[in-house]
Amino acid sequence: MHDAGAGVVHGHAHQFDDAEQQYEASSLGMWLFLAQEVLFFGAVFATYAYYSFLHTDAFEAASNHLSLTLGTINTVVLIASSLTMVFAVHQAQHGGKRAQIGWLLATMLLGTVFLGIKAYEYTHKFHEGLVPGALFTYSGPDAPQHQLFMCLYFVMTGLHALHMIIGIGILATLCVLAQRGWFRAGYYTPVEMTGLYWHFVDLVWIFLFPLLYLIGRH
Amino acid sequence: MIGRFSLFPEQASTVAGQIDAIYFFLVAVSAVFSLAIAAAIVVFAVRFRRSKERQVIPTWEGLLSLELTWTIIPFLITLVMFFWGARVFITLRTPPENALQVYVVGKQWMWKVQHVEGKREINELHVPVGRPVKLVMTSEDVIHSFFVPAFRVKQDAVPGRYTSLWFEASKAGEYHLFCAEYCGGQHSRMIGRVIAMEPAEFQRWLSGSTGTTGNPSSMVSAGQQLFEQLGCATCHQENSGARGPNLAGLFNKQVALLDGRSVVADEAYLRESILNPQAAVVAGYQPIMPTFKGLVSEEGLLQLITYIKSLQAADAAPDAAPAVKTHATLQGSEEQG
Amino acid sequence: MTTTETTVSDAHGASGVNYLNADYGVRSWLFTKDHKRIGLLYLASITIFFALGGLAALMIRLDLLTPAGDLVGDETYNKLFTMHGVVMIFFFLVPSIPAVIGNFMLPLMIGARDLAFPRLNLASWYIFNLGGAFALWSLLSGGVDTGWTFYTPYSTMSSNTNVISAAFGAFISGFASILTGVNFIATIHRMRAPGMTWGRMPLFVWAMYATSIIFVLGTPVIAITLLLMILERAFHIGIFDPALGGDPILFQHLFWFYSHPAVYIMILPSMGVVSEIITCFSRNRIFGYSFIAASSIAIALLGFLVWGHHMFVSGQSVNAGLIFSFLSMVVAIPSAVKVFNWTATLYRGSVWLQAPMLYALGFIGLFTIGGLTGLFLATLATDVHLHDTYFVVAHFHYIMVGGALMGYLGAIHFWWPKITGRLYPEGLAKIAAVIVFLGFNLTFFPQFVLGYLGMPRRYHVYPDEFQILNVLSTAGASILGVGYLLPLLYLVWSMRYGPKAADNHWGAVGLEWQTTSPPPTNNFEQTPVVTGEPYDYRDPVEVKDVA
Amino acid sequence: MSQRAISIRTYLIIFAALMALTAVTVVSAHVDLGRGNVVLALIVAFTKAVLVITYFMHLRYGTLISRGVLVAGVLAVALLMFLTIDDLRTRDTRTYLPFVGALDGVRPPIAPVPPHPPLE
Repeated sequence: MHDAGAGVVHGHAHQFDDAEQQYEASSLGMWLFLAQEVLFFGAVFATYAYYSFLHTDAFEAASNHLSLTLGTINTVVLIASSLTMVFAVHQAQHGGKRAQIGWLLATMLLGTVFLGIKAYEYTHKFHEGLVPGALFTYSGPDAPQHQLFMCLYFVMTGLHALHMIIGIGILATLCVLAQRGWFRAGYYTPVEMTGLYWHFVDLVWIFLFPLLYLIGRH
Repeated sequence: MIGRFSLFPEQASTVAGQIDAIYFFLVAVSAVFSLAIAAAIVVFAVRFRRSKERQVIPTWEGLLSLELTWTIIPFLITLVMFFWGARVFITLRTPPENALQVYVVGKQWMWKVQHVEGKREINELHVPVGRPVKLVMTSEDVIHSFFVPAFRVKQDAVPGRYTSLWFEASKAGEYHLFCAEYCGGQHSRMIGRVIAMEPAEFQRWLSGSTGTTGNPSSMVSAGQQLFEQLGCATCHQENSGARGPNLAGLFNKQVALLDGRSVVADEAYLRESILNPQAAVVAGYQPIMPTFKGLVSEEGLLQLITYIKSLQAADAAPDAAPAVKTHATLQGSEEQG
Repeated sequence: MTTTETTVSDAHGASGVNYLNADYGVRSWLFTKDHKRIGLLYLASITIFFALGGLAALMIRLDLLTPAGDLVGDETYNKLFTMHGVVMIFFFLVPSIPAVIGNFMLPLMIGARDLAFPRLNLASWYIFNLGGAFALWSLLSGGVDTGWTFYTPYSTMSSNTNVISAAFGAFISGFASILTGVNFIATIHRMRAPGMTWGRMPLFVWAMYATSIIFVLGTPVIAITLLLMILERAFHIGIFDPALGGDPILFQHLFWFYSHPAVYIMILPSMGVVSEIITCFSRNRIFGYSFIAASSIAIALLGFLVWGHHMFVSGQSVNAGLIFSFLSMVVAIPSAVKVFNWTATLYRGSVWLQAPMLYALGFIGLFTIGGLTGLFLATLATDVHLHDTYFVVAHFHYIMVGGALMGYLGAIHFWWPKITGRLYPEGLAKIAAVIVFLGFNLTFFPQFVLGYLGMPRRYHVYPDEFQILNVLSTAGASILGVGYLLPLLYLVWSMRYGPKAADNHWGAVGLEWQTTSPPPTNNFEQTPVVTGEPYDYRDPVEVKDVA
Repeated sequence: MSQRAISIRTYLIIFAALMALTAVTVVSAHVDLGRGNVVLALIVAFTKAVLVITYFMHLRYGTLISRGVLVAGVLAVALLMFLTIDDLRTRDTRTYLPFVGALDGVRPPIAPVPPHPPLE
């Protein structure tokens, strides 16, 4: 959605009557895309909810495989990246080109930190023999359900990480465009749309964290 | 009956009549509405056909009262369908307590049936007339579906759980048994027969043993009957294109195996090949023979071996090891895609 | 009457510059941002897929001539019906009207110069073809034999055909429809011509809006379902594997949560087309405009509530069965309301039985039968007997082939003068429509009888007593095949040799008929202003007889 | 572009609120409330989500249709979850007996066939 309707750099695309209509259309298009993403992650959450209803105790026990501290740090990192993203959009609104690029880079940095922690967690699971499939060596009680939990863990956090990587890619292109002066006070739609996308990815993690990490702690 | 063309299936179970009644009600409603719509279209198309001189004055573009009528009336009709269907469905899904229990296991492309008294069948189910029968079903691999059109009953056999289905045969006879959930290569061959018998006859069948072990001729005939019943004939045929090695004249012959060994086909080899076919696969054949351990009693094993020993080579067929099959007719289900 | 200030250029499209001759060369087509050209690109892609799926259908019907199925072996038959299912549903029916007629006509009908996101529209076509390439690859390298439903555990643990590339093809083509859905909703909301309130929008636009709701809310769920299935098959992890406590029935829930609304994706556009054709060819205002528009939205929203009626015998609970059966009854009502309103539109009109009208009336007749037989499958007791039999096959073919495909052919014929500026041969088109109608009924009506007799679907070998009805069905299929070949021939012929079409050949009142045929690249010289209501055929527009 | 900028101060307040809610959810996870834990976690997650959507994503000034689209998405997910779990919850043991962790007394009568030991 990052190139939505930005046909002509400073005016508006030929199919729109004015810039306001273009902005409204881009915003609605982005919200539609996010609704579709809600369903995309929603289906995986539904699978998780179904199985946690079927194997409640096993899933709570399996949740203890995950390290709570890393999960909490990641949540803080991601909410902070949402804050820096909001500042970037704020600066774009007010035409502060240098500050805007600075906040965009900060957001990318926090995103990379998040992915780094995630990568560390994955390798840690790999060494513990918790990766589902052939490498699954955990043989405690309810081992099959633990493998099922780990399947869902990797699918959900993997999808989320993939969206993070795409988000960082878009942020990088935004930095380049901002550097070339594409955006000014009157026209900053791509920055705001990327902001919406980034906040959505943060929202997914806000739901992922309690459902995966916190269910077995009591 | 099986094999006779008819436009309507037999009613052979107590619930068949009720389901057919709902079916005819639905057919009647559909016929009325379809014909009414078709007639209206034809009449309007002819009566109001386009003609040069007539000035077209559209008079009305909507009548709320008409819209409400053709919303509420169809809804009431569908409510009748729903409640009637639901009532019969609930009776279909609550097995009576005194039902005769039979276990059914769906396995890729055969139905394995086991009566509580220990009698086992493949692709066949003998049931008494007039007494409810409850099938407790599961599947060893993929989803299958136990479907007897004449009884109007169907239930999926899902791996990893039991599902159950009940019916009460009301008419003696032989009826089709189909697998209704797509389950792979020979989904359409996973069929069989449900034989409803009078209770006395059923008791005799249930307790009757499959031939005495005493005299060999009855052993050979019992063996042959078991050979057919267990489905061995489908693979071990005379023609060269068969999926299983040809058994005629096999006894006491040298057999070349897939792993290079070569053994003499004695009783132990035959017994082992029946119980654990993977242990000694003949060269040039796919290891697809299912194990019959637990499906054939010791007595049945002896009858089968006696029958195989009685098969003479048809003629002086060269006993060289059969050429390796270039094109496996039945794709080996072992290699993963 | 929509009074528009556009001065209809007197050069009737022939010598004037239009979207077809504005630019030449392969680059101008492959990198076009013009919604009209993208519509034609989609037309080309889905025609190829339709031919592929149709070929598979013919092979299946020929093989079923004999109870022993002598034409092809078991595995090949399974691969044939899977290809027929996957190609016809994911690569023809779902995109057919929205991506071809919707892309072309939506901006014209609401007086816009183009869709909201032209580049996304082109990306959608490329993504669709990428998905198609994966599906073709799975076909060429040996085919897939899981059925278009990909049920686990067969698709993940037992089938050794290339399931992954076929499922990945369907996964990618899903994103093409999501982009189309996003594009349509944004365009309808933000880019309507001045004066075109929601109450003055053509009913085809309402249908596109309802379809796009399902595109956006339904397609991601099938994307995830196929992704989970692919992951389970590729890495042998057990998401739906019963041994790990997984549940194959959950796969069915997720699959049908999209796949039932998907059948409404396939039928709603055709309903929109029929509303346009019925009003134009009976010169009459639509009967119950607000009821038809509301019905489209109701079908789209209620369509999400009913998916469980595919699983009455699959181990789903009795309680859930009751809920889904009741909701399935409710969803049938809006469709019935539409059929009654269309029939009422013919009353006191001036019915002109041209080819598009024949397809529209055929649609109403066959869709009525299709809809009513759906009630057999929504009613719990009869569905236990009828599930997974040929009754179901007949039901959904009456909806998809009798309904969606007839609507698609009607749309192609109705807007052909506008799209190409040429006229197709009317006489031949009427003959083809009748052939299609007769061939269709002969193919699928016997299957209702077969279904109640208990012949299961997807059977390569069947008992002898079903042979007569299968032979009838195959005979019908060959007639249907001829019926579909004719339009392909004379429409392609008419592109070059057809007589020139006037701007408003049928004398219709939609905004798309106010501009030239074929329309200029920017659709309108000036944006039209809509003042009247959509189907106002009050004063008779003299209609030139076809030469 | 209609100026709808939200002040920096508001953003910081929202950020602080999100941090606090995260702390709450992590701490409350260690307290055993039985089923209450999941409910509380979801409530907190939803409040955080509402905060992010209204302030960070400017839906506060968004159009009606944008809000409607988001609500439709959430409702569709809720519908999917509700009806699938309702099906699972009401499966009647007479027609559906899961092997895994099912009634321990029921030993599957048809024992899965163990491979026959090779004849010595």
